Amino acid sequence: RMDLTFSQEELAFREEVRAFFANHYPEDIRTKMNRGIRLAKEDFVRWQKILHQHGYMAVNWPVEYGGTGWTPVQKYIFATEMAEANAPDVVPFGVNMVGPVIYTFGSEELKQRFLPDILESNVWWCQGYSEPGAGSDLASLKTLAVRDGDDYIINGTKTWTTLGQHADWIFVLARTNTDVARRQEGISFILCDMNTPGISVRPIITIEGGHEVNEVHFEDVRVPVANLVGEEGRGWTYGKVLLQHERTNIAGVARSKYRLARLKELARKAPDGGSALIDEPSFRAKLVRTEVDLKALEFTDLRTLAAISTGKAPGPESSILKIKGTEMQQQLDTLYMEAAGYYAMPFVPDQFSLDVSADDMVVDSTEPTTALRYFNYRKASIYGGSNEIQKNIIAKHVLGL
Amino acid sequence: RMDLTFSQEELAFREEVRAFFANHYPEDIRTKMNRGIRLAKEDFVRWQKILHQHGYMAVNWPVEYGGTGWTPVQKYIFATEMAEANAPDVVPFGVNMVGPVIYTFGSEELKQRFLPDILESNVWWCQGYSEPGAGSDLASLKTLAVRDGDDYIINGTKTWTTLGQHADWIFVLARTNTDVARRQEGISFILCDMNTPGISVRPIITIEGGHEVNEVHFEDVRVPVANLVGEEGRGWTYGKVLLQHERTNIAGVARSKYRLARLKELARKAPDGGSALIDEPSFRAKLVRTEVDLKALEFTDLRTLAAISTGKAPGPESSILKIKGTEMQQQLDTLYMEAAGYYAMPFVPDQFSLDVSADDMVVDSTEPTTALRYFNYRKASIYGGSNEIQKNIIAKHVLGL
Amino acid sequence: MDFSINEDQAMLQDSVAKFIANDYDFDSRQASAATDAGFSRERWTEFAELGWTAVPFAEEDGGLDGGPVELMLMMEQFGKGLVVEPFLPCIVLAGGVLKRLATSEQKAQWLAPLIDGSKLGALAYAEPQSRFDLTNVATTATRDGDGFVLNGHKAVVLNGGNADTLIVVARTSGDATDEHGISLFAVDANSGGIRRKSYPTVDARQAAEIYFDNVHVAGDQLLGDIDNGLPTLKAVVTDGIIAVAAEAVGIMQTLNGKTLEYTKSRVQFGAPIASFQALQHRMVDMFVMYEQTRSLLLHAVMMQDEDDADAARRAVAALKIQIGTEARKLGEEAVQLHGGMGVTWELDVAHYFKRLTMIDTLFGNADHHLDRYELS
Amino acid sequence: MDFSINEDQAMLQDSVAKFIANDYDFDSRQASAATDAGFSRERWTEFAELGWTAVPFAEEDGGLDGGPVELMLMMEQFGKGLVVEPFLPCIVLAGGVLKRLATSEQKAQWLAPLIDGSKLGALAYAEPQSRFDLTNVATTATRDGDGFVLNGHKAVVLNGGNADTLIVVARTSGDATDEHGISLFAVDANSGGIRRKSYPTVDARQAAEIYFDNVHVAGDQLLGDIDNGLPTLKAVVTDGIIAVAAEAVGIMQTLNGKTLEYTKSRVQFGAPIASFQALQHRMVDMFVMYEQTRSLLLHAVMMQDEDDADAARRAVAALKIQIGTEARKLGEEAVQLHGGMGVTWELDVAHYFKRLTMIDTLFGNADHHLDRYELS
Repeated sequence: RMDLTFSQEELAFREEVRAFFANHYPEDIRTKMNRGIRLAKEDFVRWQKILHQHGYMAVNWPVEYGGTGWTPVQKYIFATEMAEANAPDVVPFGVNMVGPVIYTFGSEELKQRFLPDILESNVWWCQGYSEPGAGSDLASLKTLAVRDGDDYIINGTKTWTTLGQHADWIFVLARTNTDVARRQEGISFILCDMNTPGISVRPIITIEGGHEVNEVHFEDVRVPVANLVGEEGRGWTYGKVLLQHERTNIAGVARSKYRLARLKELARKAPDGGSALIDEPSFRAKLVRTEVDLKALEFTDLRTLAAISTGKAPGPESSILKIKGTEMQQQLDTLYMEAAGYYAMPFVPDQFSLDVSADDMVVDSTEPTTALRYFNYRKASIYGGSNEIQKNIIAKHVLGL
Repeated sequence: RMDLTFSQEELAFREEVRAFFANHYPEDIRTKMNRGIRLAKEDFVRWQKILHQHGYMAVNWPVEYGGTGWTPVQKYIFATEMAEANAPDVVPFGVNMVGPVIYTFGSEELKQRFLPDILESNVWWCQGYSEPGAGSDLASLKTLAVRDGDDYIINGTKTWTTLGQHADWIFVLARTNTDVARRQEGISFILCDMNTPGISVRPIITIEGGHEVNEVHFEDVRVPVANLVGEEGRGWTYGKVLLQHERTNIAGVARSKYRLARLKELARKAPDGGSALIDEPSFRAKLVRTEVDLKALEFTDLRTLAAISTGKAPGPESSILKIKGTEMQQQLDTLYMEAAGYYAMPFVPDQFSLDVSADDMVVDSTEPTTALRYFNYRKASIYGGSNEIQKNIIAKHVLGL
Repeated sequence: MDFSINEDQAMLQDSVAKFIANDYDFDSRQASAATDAGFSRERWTEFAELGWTAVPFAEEDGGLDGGPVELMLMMEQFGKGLVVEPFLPCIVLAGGVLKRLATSEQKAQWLAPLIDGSKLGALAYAEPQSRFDLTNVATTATRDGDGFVLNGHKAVVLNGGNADTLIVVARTSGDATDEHGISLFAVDANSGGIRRKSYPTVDARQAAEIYFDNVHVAGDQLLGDIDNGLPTLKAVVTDGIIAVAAEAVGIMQTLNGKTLEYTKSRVQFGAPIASFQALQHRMVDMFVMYEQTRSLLLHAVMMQDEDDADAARRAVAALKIQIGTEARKLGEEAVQLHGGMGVTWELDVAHYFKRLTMIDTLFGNADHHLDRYELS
Repeated sequence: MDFSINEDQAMLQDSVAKFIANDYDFDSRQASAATDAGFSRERWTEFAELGWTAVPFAEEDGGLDGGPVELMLMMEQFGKGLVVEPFLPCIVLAGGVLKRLATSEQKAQWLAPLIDGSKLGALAYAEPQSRFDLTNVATTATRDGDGFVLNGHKAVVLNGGNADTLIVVARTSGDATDEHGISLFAVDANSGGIRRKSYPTVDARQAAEIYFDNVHVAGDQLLGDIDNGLPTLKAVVTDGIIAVAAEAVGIMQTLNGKTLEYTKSRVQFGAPIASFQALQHRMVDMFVMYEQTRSLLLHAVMMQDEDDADAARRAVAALKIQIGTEARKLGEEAVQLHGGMGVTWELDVAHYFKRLTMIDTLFGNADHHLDRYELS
């Protein structure tokens, strides 16, 4: 029967997870997160190793490979508690992207060679599927991998490679066969050491001035054929599986709920000698509308979850979660920016680094780089298949247009 | 130099027009308009004859045919004063549609035969260009006019014929040649007496339950070739001119300003024991937004006007006026409906007819059939080339897409 | 956490769905709507025989112990069929008050006839000046010996012209907008001093203006405690909101289906208009609006069984805000995409649209609930 | 009624437009923005030599008698060039106060150097707690012999770090939000007791937090009547709104042009994305937003010369509401239609978008003006 309550087991699990975040989430990383300071590579690695020690690293992996084997509800609870603790997400490229492809399609040898280091965060992975000019049209990729003895020789350029500047390895979608009927054919999934000669990484500075993404150039890069995952030419199929895993928790409801709660606190607080933002009718109306939309999204997310629990695969409906999830993030970014008033303007991305004295700080707001975040997250409705592409998917696969 | 003020001549003209509406607008028609009572044919005719007596009937006609020869600014002033007086618009099919086609393309004989009766409102015209299934794709029309001696024999169906139930004559766009390269060719513009055997009129009841539009059927209708306007096969060109004249004052700014002013009065009035709607933040915000949008539309309209005054023809930009003008009307209809609260619900279109005793009235609101008007005017974004078509026009002819 | 319905609920949903699909065609619906009553009495008797009118009531009152879920399941189907029979005013509203406040004697007298369909009911709460404010009650009930005398004017009372039994909200003490001092009475609609002006509504329901001129009622017609009627009235209005929201969700789904069907068949400029991407993306938006609204409906329904009263109240307000904005927008889009046909009386789409639009007005429109929303 | 500009105005517009098109390329703009000052001093000297810095001032003050129309024409071009030089803070704001209140001696001392470009100015009005409320002034100016002592913190002062001359809004009497008791002072930015933290803004301007700690100013640094500075401050802010709105309109036109250009050249799935109807209709919406915003700009500008003060105030508020909603929406659409490229630092579109967005914040955002709009 319809029922919102958690089972006893689920409640116990929630307590366990809560206790974990209360006791094992490092104070210094928490401070950085709360003050909006960009995390260093070392922060991510340290945090992920802690997650791994407690078996929380590979949320979506099957138990046999060291995953949690959690139910969808458990994953939902974990994501919620993680957001409530404002703890950083794991870097997805290893554990959520290449990992599942390796354990699903890779040989025993590849599994043993790569999975443990992913679990233990010993190796930092980055993605190599997007290409300049390809945009949402992934199948148009041009990077070539030409067989030469026991090697592939890779030439081409990958882009939007997030945190590629830290990466030890990259997974590359490359053409091993150009003589194909459909563009989706002849693509292979190849693993590549970033230290291989011929690979160069060029930073891409994004709209808000940060360095998060990169362009990765391949010039006659020799990669052993042993690094091919699965069969040659089936890379497109593997890539789709990978993108589906990218979809886990795509709605980002838990984080948005956390941010909305903080925004309401902020709006209720009146500065000395000023008035509280929540008393401004238009802003208040936006808060209400946002709370309503977020509640709707949460339940659409839960309904998908329930469908998955009962064995149904997440269909193209999950495009709704991408569209609405990113709209919600962007709506919150907008409201934070508006709430900051004139203090949305200072361009001081680094003033919140831990070693800046309070005296040198421009703003003592708790949400520092608000406008920067707003600008940066305009990307959310563009990446991972733009929201226009998502609408095309729904039109075609749900509405039969 | 940039300047919003009227010239002395224009101010004098405004006084003259104001005086006309104050002194010659019949009290009984004014009452019907203010109480939202549908006007009878006789009301329209009487009012139009009064307009004609004062030379105000053919606002857009050249002087030689009995028109006003007014400047665009004079037309703007006249439209504003007419709206302020809440006086009914003239029925456009004769004076604004077929009239201009006749004096532009018709023979001397046709001019003398038809123009005077249009000016004097002796003959009631209706339109015959839309066809069932054609929708915004006018060129797809199927009505046939086959030459037979000195007659055409017309077969086909016309639809959305507004007030056709009152009409004495109809102007018909019909195919006189089916063997053409482009669908726009082979169409002729023919005038037809509604009493001709073979013509039948079927009422179309619209969403709100009113009878305003009709379907007109032609079954072997014999029309003398003498009733052909201009050349055979050039009807499409004539029709476009006609539709352009339909465009005059398409933004309907003056009426919308009048309605917004009344709506604000309404919202400021608190019922006995109740509270004023303007104190509701969300409704107030909508009023502000509407006032802003209407002001923007008014100036976009004035800028087009200024362009015309300086000799430029009204370009595809006028599609903006159609889109925004109808959106504005519909926005006002929505707010009136919302302002009425529960009293938007009674379906009592005739309770305001003059002979209903106050005691039998359900509502004593001043804006009676609010929801009905809202429902009826959903048509505004559909007729005259749907707003989607208008966007296609702008995309193609303004943005070059 | 479970979103599935149980077997009984599935059976109920199924039986109503089948009835709507097979026995409730649009033409006979239009015929029923065109009668003075605005609905078909035979249909109503069928509803009672099928036990539907008994669903929301306790077993000991001859009901089937249905809750918010059952209400949602039925109303959603009624929405799809655009049902004009007075389930909302008679069963959800009038019945909703009686089941909460009436003594067993009062239930026998007033509620039983509503359940078995022999009599019709209505809830008279709104007044010309009250707009959507439930506490704004100018109609008075003044003590008169053991009984009361009613005076006042009730506005747009749904099913008010058809009702045999009126549940009347009246002020027994306090000022015009006090929360305290509101009482509920069961009144025979044909009592002396009652004058009714009944009329159809734009969405093919029936309503009435009801004037009370020194209407005498006995003491045992008072329902529940004197002066303390507001909490019950609010609870009943909550049921009402869930009911019309579920109806709206049924209508949204129907309109989306009909719009898809129409745009796929409608050819303009040599192609079905469903092939135009601009329209495709708008239909996708309509689909998303529908899914999001359904989510808020489920949320509001499920929160009724949780024990967080504030959250439950917010959930219902959120739902009504959504209905008054997204559902209405969806209706306008459905009509727009149907072109000229969408604004003709002949096409059912126009009537789905009208009902969907007027649902915003019932029990307070979106603005009303947004301006009063209690942010968590 | 006349929408055309006169010959002098056409010449001014033309000269600025030519300069932007030929001599103000994006790369050197970026280079100027990357300096500590955030703009090019040489450019600024050119502006002065070309007479642009003199436009808004009276002839007897060495100006060119320009009004709102001239301001609009220049700022629109500055928007198209994304000009970073401090015309707004230095000429429109600081200069705007001085031209209205300063005596001829004060003008000689404070205004002349701004006009000839030898010195830079800024207007320090906002404070950390004031948000957009001009009457909320906590900074105090207390009598001290013939002079005053300033204490307080001014927030996000545009060009505050570069300024030689600060026009400071301070409270000489009354409570924190009284309309009366606000006074304006001309202050040397290097006076003892002034501490400045300057920083770039996200839209490539320069601003500063300015702290006044017992800053002594002479009696002749008071501008206009004591306690009566608010009306002038409001008048200057009106100029400021017209200025940034015109800048925004220039940016909107540029973004529309660049978006059209990009979508026509950008090929996806084998076709230029400009051929996708869904995107076409969105670009049409962008075009309409631009036209409607331009209309409200013209309206606000032209109302400044009419003698209906209320209507003029409404016109400016309406314009700022439009900028904060439609212009921002247009910016988001332009970026979205540029896809990934639109969110890179490399592409100018990103920088037009950032400026367009931050203009909403200046002088009160859309919500601020909507909540305070005085309905006619």
